[in-house]
Amino acid sequence: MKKTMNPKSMTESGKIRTPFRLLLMVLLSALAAGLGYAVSTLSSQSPGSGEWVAANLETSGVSNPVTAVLLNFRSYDTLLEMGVLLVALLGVWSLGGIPEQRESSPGPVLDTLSRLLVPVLILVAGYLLWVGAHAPGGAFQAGSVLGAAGVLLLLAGWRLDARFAGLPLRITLTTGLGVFVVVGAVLMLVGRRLLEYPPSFAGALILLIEAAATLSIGMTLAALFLGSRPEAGPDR
Amino acid sequence: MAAIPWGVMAILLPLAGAMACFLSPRRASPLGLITALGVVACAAGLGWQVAEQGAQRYAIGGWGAPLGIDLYADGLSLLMLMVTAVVGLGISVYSSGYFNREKAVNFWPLWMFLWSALNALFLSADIFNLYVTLELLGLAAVALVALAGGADALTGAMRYLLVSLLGSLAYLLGVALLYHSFGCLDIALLAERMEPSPAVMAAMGLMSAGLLLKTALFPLHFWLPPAHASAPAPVSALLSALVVKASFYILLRLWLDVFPVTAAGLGQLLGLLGAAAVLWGGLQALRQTRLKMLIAYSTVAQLGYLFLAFPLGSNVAWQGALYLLLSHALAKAAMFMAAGNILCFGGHDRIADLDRVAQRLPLSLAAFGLAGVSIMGLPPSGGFIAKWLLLEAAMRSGQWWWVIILILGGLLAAAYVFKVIGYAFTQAVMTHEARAVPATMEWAALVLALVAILLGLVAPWPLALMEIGLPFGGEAAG
Amino acid sequence: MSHVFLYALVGTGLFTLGLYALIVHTHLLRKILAINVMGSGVFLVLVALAARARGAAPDPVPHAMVITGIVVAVSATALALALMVRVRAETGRAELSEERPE
Amino acid sequence: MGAFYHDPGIRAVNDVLSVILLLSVPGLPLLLAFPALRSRLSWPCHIALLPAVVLLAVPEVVSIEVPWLLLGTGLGIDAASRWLLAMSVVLWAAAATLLHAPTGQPADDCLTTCFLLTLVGSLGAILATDQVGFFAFSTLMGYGFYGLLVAGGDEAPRRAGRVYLGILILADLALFEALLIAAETIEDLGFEAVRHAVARSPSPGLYLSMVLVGYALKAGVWPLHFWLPLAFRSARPAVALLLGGVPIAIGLLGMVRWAPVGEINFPDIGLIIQGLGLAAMLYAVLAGLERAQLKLLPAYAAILATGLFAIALGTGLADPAAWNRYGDLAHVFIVSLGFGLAGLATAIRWLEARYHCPAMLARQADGSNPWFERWPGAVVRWAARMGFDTLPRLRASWLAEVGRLRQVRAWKRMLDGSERFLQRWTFAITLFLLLGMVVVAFVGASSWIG
Amino acid sequence: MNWDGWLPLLIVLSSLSVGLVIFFLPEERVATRTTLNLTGAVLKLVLVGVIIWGVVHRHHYETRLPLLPGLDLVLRADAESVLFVTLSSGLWLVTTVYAIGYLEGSPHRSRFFGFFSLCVAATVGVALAGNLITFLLFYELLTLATYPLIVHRGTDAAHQAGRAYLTYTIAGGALLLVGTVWLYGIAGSLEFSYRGFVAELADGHRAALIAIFALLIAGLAVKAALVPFHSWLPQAMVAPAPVSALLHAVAVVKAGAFGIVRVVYDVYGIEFAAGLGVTLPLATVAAVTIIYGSMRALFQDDLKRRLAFSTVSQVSYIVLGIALTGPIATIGGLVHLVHQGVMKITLFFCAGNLAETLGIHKVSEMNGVGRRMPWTMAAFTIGAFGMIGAPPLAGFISKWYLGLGALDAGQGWVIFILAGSSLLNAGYFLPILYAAWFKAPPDTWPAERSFGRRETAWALLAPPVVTALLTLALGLLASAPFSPLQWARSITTLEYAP
Repeated sequence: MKKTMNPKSMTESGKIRTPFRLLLMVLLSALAAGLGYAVSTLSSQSPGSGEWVAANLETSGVSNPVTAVLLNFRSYDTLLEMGVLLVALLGVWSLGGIPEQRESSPGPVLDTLSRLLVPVLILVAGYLLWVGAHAPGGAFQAGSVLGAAGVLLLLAGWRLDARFAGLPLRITLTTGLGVFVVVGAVLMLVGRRLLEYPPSFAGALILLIEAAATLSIGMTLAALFLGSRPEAGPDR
Repeated sequence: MAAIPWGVMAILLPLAGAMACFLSPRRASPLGLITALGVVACAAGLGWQVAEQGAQRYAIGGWGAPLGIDLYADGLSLLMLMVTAVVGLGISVYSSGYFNREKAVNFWPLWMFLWSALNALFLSADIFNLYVTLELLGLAAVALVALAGGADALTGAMRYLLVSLLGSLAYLLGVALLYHSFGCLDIALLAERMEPSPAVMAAMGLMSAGLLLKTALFPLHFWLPPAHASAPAPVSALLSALVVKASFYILLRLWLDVFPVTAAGLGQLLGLLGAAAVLWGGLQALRQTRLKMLIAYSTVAQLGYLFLAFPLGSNVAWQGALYLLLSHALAKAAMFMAAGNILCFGGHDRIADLDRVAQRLPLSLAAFGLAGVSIMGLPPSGGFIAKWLLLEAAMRSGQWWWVIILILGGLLAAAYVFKVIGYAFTQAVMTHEARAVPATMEWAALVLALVAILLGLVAPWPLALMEIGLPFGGEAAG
Repeated sequence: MSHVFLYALVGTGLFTLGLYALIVHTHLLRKILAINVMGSGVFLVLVALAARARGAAPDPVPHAMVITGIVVAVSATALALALMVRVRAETGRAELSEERPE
Repeated sequence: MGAFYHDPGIRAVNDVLSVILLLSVPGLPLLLAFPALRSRLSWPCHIALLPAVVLLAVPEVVSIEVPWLLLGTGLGIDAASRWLLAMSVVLWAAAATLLHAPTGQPADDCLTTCFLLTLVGSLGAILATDQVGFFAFSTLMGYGFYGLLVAGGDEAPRRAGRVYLGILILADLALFEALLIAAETIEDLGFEAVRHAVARSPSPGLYLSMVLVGYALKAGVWPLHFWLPLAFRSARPAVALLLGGVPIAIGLLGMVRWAPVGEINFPDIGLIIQGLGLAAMLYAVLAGLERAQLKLLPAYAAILATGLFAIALGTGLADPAAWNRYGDLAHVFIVSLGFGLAGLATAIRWLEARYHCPAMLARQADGSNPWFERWPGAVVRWAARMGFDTLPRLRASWLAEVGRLRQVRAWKRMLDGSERFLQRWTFAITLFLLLGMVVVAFVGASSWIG
Repeated sequence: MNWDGWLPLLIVLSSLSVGLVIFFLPEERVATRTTLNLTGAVLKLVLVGVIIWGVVHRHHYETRLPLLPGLDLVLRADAESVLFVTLSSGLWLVTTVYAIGYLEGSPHRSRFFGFFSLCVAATVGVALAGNLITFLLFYELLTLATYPLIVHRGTDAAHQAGRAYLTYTIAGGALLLVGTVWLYGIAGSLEFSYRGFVAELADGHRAALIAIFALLIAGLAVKAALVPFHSWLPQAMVAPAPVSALLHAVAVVKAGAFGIVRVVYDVYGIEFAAGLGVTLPLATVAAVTIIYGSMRALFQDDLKRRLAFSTVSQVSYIVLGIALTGPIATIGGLVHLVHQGVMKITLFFCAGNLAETLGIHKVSEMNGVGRRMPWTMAAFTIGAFGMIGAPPLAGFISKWYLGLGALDAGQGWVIFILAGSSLLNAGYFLPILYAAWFKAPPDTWPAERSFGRRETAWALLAPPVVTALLTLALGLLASAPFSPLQWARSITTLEYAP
């Protein structure tokens, strides 16, 4: 079957006629009004589960309620979410070689800046990870900062050494999810439920998971930025 | 609570498998197959558990509903899990022969993630957790579609991704509204606290629309045929068989449990769209010149049937829709696999030239034919049982117009299935070198098709399983 | 009406605005951005409404949800952008063609 | 479920021999009709007659019931049928001899089979003691005789055969109806019983007319005689010999046995039949003189004789008492008619062999078919037009309409277009649906809250 | 469940399993395939014999498997099913022998015989079905199993015929399905029982019951080839001769007719149906079909096409017999179910022989063929006369009871239909016989194959001769015990008992 590219339809698709836009606006305004009305009718007394969280905060192992929710009460969400990250990376990698953008040589400024900033960013990430237990912060924030460091390095032209681009990189990428799953499974093996931390170990386990997650998130974000599977040495 | 949490294992095992495949790309295929067997065992274990002890609830982290996330397994989720296991095993076996080494490296981890997401989705009792699983599922599915490469597949995947994200966001906004209305995310709790309000209605509209978009209900089906037709065969199979069903499953759960709406209007609207899907999908399928497009449009039509249960709303109707879902999953997977074999063997899937290929792949053609029987809803097949239940429900409720739709849909299905089958009986000369198709690929398709047929003979058991935990609220529902 | 609701309304507004952009624009990058805008709107609704109760500490659960949501959105955006680049490489333009493959 | 236990298999027969004998009279020729079974025999047609001869030699009246045969039938021989049987045996033996004379052609297998089947039919009909049996055998006789007429012949006998066949079918239809009426009236289909029962039934007219028309057709009674001249003109000697003794005789016998003559009083019908008989005789004389063909003489003699018979029958209908007194003479009449016609036919053959008669050639050459051959053709042609032309043409025009609909590309374009529209306005449609959902939900909510 | 409970299922499985095994046989394993086929056929016949014996001795044979909650898959041997099952398994044996001879050396035999066996399994299922849903199940299975046989040759004509067949039968099946579901919705049961089970629903559901009757009958009429649903049948004659035999005599058309028997007698009950006023329209349709089919047959030059139209006409005799309310007509209809099968299969065998041996497909090519193939044509002659209804052949018995039944039911007009049909039958069969026997054969046949001393292959010759003798025997021995006529009589006593 021959495949025809109809230029007319292309131009048509590029431009949308004004009446249609107007109609669209009217409809969308209606939708916005409807949604707004729906939102505004919510009772101003929050029926949320805040008090539940507060009541169980002590046994959660951390004092920051958001972290408690993320990594204890609803840690299962977070587990799956680590999976989402990994899947996105797998997806990007499976797309094959993305045509390499024109290599712009990083100017001296960027080079210097990155040398300066990356250690700082790593430090900040470590801090955020630590502080997440009782104040705003945590694995995602730390991971993002770490990822930013990676992006900076990549922008500066740094590439992962081929020796580490194979299995070591993959291990790092899976660490977050892996530790999560292993912790859950071990807890199940010792007779508890999935991710049911013993209260005494809760803090430590959360920190362990968070640390692993931070590392993985950072690496994943940087790898996502790179866009294609790094050239690896011959696999084992 | 039973000693072995089979349900949790059904989620964790494929996750672990995915990581193992990712870490050891050379052994991806055997690792994947082992995982698949394990997941099937988990599903069987959960089935045994549920059948023995009734519906299961599992509080992750030990926190329980308002605070933590619960897993919930009743007849409905169990059946979804089981059909996923069967189709998943088939797809795994098929894929071990289908992909070359290079593609297999990418395929297996993604497929394992997708399987895990499916299992998690079917077991989840938390609407936000459902959102996460939905995203995991969607991203994995998009990545798998793109695996085929080429303009068609990539465009299809892109469209699919955008649609999937839009649907998820609509759903998430609905989740936000529901949470802020009732302060909980658990389905059972929501059902308890449910009170109608504009916010609930908006949430209902948003969530339904988002999920319908993902389920590809007419007229939101536009993304499905290109994506499903251009994907690699096993991916097409799992998309059509399982992935679109996942969002339908959520819709069903919400509809049955959360939204206590007996509002006939919305049900009729869904039914109407379903009817339109049945006819439109059938007509379009009939018009296609490529086999995989035909099968993809057939999926559009078959999905329409599922929505005919909404206006009927009776227990029998839900059972029928669910049964259709099960048998369609098996049959459509078999169909796409058979099409994949043909494509693999002959290098093309133009229907008009099938006579060059068809006779040389009798097993695949048999698989296609048997699956077609179920799609058409002819006895003895799961499709027939489903159609019977739906017809019965329609007759009982006096809404005879759905009967016409069901019958017309069946006729259209027969027309497009036999459009293909007809070529099995002429033998034209091969114009080019054929590629041998591994026996595993042919048998995987055939076995799935046979299971779809078998569903028509063992109906009482799945129907009895369906009743565990009364997901449809018993006979008086609706 | 408290300011919280104002934020929430802005959130719904962003959602619809994103939808408008998603419909109107044909370039994939804009569509991806539109999706992101929509996502932001949803997150805003979630977070804003979490602080409805006067005087009490904001509900932490929506915050956790938003964090999860953001990670998901980031992942999806990354995949979408990579896909867009590939589409452009294959078809020569970063648009969805309406041509159906025959 | 137990109905068939009560049915006796073969009921106790007092005389096993008579069973074998009676059954073998039609049975042996029937077996010999299979070419394979007679291939070793040199005189099969004569051998086939042997049981009949033996039966004639047995002096007493024998009859058997054969409940498992057909719908339960019977065979038997009494004084009247003994004469008929004797006549038949003689005629058949003569015909068999004639048939056997020019032997040597292997193609005559077909002829011999037809001969034997006709033999089965005629002997069986004579022996039959009930209507079903008689009907079955006489039908067999009819079709067999058609074969005899046509086999190995050229165009002339074929035309005769065609006409005879048409007559035969019509006659069988009429008789079948009569049979049904009889069966409706009474369970036992023995001749006597039916005559009694029909005579007492409220409307015997239909039955009577069916019987009369049916057998008149078979026997060639005027005005239903058209096949007779054709047959006599073209039949081979052996067949011409049989014409009087077989189809005509069986036809007349059927009338005697089936019609409730002597039981009912139908002066009007009787009068009509008498009139017809008279007319037949007149016609036979006139036509015989007019055509003046030697070969057709037996035909007109037959028409004359059957006319006479019709007069007798009409008298019987008008005056039952007379029939009861003299009715037995009918059998004698039939027997003598059979012999007479056979003799006449043989004599004429003999004469023809001596003297050439050019008149008949001239007659045949004019080629104009008589009307009775023309109109069946016309009917068939008309039916052909009805069935063959009109209906398919109607269908064809209808199909053309559908085809035109199918040809219109608009359908295709519409389908394509809408699908493309859906793809193009991907997200806009989503919005519409979303709005629809929300609106419907709102409406639902307001009605629900209110 | 004891042995009695499994016997009906075994009968179905005896050909189903054979079919499934044959699918996987390599093409060249001729001997194995032949053995399997014949074993299956003989085994089935033996089992049917056991069932006949058992039914006579009042054994209760019923296989009951759950299909849906409240609905079972029921296979039961009652009087009607035994009649049909005996017919189809008896004729199947003959047809199998014939098919083995007919297809010798042609490609795709494993596929052919596989579907062939499935087809018979489905037919036997139709016969033994103890409720409407089981009937429906096997009825649709029959559709599916027959399609590959029709398109077996893979030519354009075959495809067209296959499409026509599917279009009609699938649509018909859909109607049947709707009717069945509707009935189930109203009655809550679908079990066949003597004198029907819907009579007590008459109050309030009268209109619905009439509509359901129309739906069911329309669905069945497609396979029974009633006008106006008949046109697939003449098209389907492009299939190989054994398939035609199967379509016309053993399976498909018969399944439709048998279904009508079931609906009228065992779902509605004949008296109730007559009370609803639905039998007269059915009889009218049957009458129209009888005449129309014969009219069309009159003008076909293609021999098999002529036979096909003849089937259209003849099968409606069965329907007519059913629709005429009265025990005698019922006997006629039921007995014609068997008789028509035996006669028509003879004719198709003969037509197949002519095509296979001499390459004759058209009536106009049949001049003098009786000389060349006397046995075949003798069988054909017997079959044709049987169709015309000449005594003492099987067709006469059917016509006799139909006519008598019509008079008995006070429907005198039927007599004229029968007469007209006989006339037309004679009109289209006798010219064939005339040409075959009395016309001079041509110098060469269209495509002659030599079989040595015999006129054709043994496996091709024996089946028509056997069925021709059967035609004769069914007429001559109609009143003998165990004859179809007696069986039909006993069914009738069950259906009309006070």
